[in-house]
Amino acid sequence: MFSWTTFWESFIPLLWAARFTVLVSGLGIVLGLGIGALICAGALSPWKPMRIFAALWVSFLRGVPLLVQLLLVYFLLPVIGINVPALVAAVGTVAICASAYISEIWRGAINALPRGQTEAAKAIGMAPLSQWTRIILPQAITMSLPALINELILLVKASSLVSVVGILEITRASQAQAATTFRPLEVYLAAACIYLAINLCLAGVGRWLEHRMAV
Amino acid sequence: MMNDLLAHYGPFLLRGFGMTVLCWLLGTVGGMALGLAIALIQRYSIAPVRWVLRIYIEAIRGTPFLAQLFLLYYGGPMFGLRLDPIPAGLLGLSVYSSPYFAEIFRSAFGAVPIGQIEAARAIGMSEPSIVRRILLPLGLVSALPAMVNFSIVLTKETVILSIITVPELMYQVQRMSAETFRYVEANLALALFFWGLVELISRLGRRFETRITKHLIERT
Amino acid sequence: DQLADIKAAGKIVTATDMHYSPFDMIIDGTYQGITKDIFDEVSKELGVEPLYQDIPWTAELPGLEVKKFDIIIAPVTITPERLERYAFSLPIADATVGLIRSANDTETKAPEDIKGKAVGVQQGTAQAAQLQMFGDKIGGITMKEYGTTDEAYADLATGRLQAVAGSLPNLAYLVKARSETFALLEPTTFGEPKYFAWAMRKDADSASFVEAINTALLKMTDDGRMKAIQEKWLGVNPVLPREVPQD
Amino acid sequence: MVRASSVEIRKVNKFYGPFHALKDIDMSIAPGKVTCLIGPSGSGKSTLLRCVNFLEEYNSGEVLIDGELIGYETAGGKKMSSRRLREMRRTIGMVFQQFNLWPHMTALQNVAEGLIRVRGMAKSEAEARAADALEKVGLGDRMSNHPSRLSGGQQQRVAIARAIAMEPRLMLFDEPTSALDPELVGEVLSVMKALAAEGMTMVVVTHEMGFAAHVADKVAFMEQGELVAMDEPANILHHPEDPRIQSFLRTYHERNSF
Amino acid sequence: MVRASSVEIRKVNKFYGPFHALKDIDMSIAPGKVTCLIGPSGSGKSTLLRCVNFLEEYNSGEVLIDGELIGYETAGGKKMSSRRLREMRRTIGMVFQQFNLWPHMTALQNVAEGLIRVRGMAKSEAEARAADALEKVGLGDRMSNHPSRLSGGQQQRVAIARAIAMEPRLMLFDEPTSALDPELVGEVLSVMKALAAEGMTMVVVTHEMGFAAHVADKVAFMEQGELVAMDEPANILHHPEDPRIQSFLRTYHERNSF
Ligand SMILES: Nc1ncnc2c1ncn2[C@@H]1O[C@H](COP(=O)(O)OP(=O)(O)OP(=O)(O)O)[C@@H](O)[C@H]1O
Ligand SMILES: Nc1ncnc2c1ncn2[C@@H]1O[C@H](COP(=O)(O)OP(=O)(O)OP(=O)(O)O)[C@@H](O)[C@H]1O
Ligand SMILES: [Mg+2]
Ligand SMILES: [Mg+2]
Repeated sequence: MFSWTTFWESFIPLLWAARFTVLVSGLGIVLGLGIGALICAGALSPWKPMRIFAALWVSFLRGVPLLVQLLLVYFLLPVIGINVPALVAAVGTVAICASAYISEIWRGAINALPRGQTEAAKAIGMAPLSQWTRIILPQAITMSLPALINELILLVKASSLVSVVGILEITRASQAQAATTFRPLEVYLAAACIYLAINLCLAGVGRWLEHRMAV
Repeated sequence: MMNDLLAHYGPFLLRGFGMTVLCWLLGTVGGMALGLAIALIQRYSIAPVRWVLRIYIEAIRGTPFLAQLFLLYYGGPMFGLRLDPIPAGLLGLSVYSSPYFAEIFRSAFGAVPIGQIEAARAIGMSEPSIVRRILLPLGLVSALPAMVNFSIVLTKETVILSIITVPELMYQVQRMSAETFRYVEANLALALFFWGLVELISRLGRRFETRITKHLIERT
Repeated sequence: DQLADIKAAGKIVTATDMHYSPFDMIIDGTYQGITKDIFDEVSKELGVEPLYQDIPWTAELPGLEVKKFDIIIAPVTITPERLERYAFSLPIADATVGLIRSANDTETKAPEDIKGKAVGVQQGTAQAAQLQMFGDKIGGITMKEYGTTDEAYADLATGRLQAVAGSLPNLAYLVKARSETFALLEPTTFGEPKYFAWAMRKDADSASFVEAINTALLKMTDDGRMKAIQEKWLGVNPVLPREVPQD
Repeated sequence: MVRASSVEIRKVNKFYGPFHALKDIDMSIAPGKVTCLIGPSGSGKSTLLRCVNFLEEYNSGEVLIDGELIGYETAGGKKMSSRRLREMRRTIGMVFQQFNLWPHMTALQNVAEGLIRVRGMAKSEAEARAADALEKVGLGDRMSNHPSRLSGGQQQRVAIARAIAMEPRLMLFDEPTSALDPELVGEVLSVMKALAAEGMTMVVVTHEMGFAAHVADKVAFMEQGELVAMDEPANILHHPEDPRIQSFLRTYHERNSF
Repeated sequence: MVRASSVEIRKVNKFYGPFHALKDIDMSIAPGKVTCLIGPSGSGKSTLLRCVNFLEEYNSGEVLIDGELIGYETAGGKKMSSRRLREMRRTIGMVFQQFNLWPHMTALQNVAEGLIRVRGMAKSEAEARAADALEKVGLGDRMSNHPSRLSGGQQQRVAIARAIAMEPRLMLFDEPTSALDPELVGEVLSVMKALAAEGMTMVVVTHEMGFAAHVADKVAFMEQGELVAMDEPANILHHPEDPRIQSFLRTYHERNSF
């Protein structure tokens, strides 16, 4: 019934495709964290236009499926004369989409921070940038690490959607593999194993950080 | 042309949307309940149990929903587990989302100042009461945006249920675009329905959030 | 003019969903299959280099319209509705509907035996329509529609289905690959003959390009190259119409 | 009138990692008595108080409430069931140095919560009781404020009201008057004295020698995790023998005279 | 020697919703002077202090630091730029009633942080400075503890060290000694006195009359959002005219004598 040969043989093409999963989601995570922090700062800023911008950002990017966003970037931008290479489109879209979710997670954690924490920083005349990097984010990140890792793991998995712009990552490769072997169960199981390996690394980093940052 | 399309596929799309909302709702509620149970057991139980739950969390969280659902629905019968599409879909969604919710709850509990829990312990409050009256309401402040986030992600994961022939929105949309090649209209409908649902969820989330944070503006 | 542009660039940009055996497959990391073999030859005729891209089906038609690619070489069954919107090449393969059953199922032998049974099919396809008509004719079946044929095959293996309908080439390839699990019903086809072809843009700019592709295909049929390819992958050489069928 | 609890502390040691925070503490407190813990910052007063209701696990020794060991089933043995611990804690009240009010509840709800959940009172009855307790500490007009909308002293009084509303038989106060102005301290003290008279044992960490002198039956002086002396207030505050206590008090007098 | 700042408060009003927390406060503090704010709980002392560095927005009136309006560009006008506000705050130190230490940093880092980020010092220099400040408040041996591993009094001293290390020209203390034992209060006071001598203006909310008597140049008594009187300590503490102050002090004396 279950074909172990297919299962094991699937690893070669899938691991090869995993390069792109790691590349797209890795770059997407790094950029997404940065943009997410900016959007979060915007959402909490005292300046109303900034808050509205952040709210629209989050609402649009969470409202429209990543797949549609990718299609828009890759297929609609050319219509108005902007042609982006597939890999750039993939990384950019994934990062921007992730930033919306990440900023919301941080906003929640920051809401739970006692107000006195920033007041103490303000009272000594600390600049907003320092307040963010030294007081707010370190505490918010520690507090929200599990939720953040959740999001990053989702991101790794969501990166499978970039196959629509022609990037052969794990999920796409496994579909192709399933179609030639006609053994989707075995192939998807192998794909799941590779995803699991990548995500275990992320979870491990998360655990380690949690441990380190605990006081 | 457009009218014909609407007349013919409109009811299917609506029914599909209804199924999507239903699956999302039940899946989310199931996942939250399971996740809360996991987070609480982790908090209050002995190390071996915690390890087992840890493995469960990482295994489910680390693998794609597509693969899990495939395994459950098409692989299940190999092990004597034969489910109909909708029960399989709901079970799949709940199990898939549970580790995410568990982690969100865990981080929420961690954000509650220990002093507030000690104050409750000191008067002899039972742990269930502490969870209900102190841990959850206070933890929710930091967890709510993350929970709304993930619920929104889940709306989109429901489209995967189409692979096990649950007649949800994606299933109907695929059918419409395959039959008519009107993929623009079909996908527009898909996007609009989802945006509507997501807007609704985030609005409700925001409203609930302002309610629970209103009184927390702390003074020194 | 599209054809002139292609010739000037020296390459032709294609899109296909590389998981539909035996037409489009990735084996050991390289793209292979009927489509590729035919298109390699067509490109030679046009004197340009083919550029093959693996694009999921959802993105193929939108991409074609915004000119991300010149042609979709994924096998598309020709139907009247589709003809309204896209230009099709001459048929490249037989797409007539066939049925498979589980290998150890001794009850379902001929297509007529599926009466009252659960039969799977890929949703929205020409084959689904054929199955529906056939089912009505023989007195009703329980038709279950799947997103892709893969899932229908998987469900046949679990026993939830008693048969799966699909295009004959695909079914034949499947049965060859997993003969211990699946078997074809005899006679192998029923319903009206259907064909696979390639889709292109339907505008004046593309007309000469469509023409050029068709000329190349006809030439290949005539000089036996088409036959060789069909026999290599399918073991048979179906007779393909020499003009685009309109129904 | 309720029965007050006795507290018996025997050779209690507490370590934070390598740091020896409590060193062989021996102390015995008779029912209905008021004991004040005084001593320099960091000497272990809060830690000792927290060991009494087992919020802090002591590493060796015994703490007995009414003759019953708290926290462990037998001295040095395994921990007691959480149900039993909870039952024991129901008779022990505590006011924290940092108040630890629940920020999502109003002052009234903060006080009523324990009555409802722990004492099983009906909501209306609990709220009436809570309102009473808040009146007593002078917060009748701020009952519906959330803690974030209260001044430091008001928060501290809510914390006190929360503890006394539970009518414990043993009350642990960790600097209950640090944020209070002199007038209020007077009021709060009279509330506490009344409680003592009704039969409540009290252990109070305080820096207010005046309070110790007026209310305490015994004063215990701690330093660097050790119990230096424990005696009648007069003996500790007026004729201390230990030079450490003498110097501690000298600065106090200097500061408070004017 | 740095130049101390002057503070000028003119007709300041503050509302929390309908609640009138500060009523037409007028107060002027000369450079280098120490002013103590005393008064019952909830009278608006913390609120006033927070208006001085504009952590709390006052609704009307003016607060001038060294003659310069803080918070607004013109009285009743629009808010000043946050850059300018920040610059003004750099010369103002504050010690909070609830300490507000940063829990993710050690004691040393808590103190050094401002020196590095705001004063732009090199890390090593800032840490040396921070260590000095912590030594001064008697915490030389606890520098690498995180706040959660410090006793209440120790936390308060870190907060004080954090403020004094910045060498502000105006220092705002909100009950800086509430969690300190008598001996430490003495030490901290001597640190503060030295600062005052070096040229620092101080505004101190306190419940310690002894401190007010010994250190203050002026004592201000507040009640229900009003400034009842502001005068030399002797006039307020020994011969108060206002009956409210008299009753306030009476209870204080009763309590602290022993
Ligand atoms: N955010 C708020 N909303 C409503 N009322 C408030 C708010 N903050 C403070 N108050 C009220 O304003 C009054 C003044 O508070 P403030 O903190 O200035 O008092 P205080 O003099 O410092 O008292 P304490 O000595 O107890 O610290 C109090 O009665 C308090 O309840
Ligand atoms: N979690 C901890 N880890 C390490 N050391 C700790 C921890 N908690 C407290 N300490 C140390 O234990 C000692 C005793 O602390 P405790 O809080 O009992 O002091 P205290 O007598 O209440 O002082 P204060 O009057 O300042 O509140 C202090 O020196 C403190 O630094
Ligand atoms: Mg203490
Ligand atoms: Mg105050």
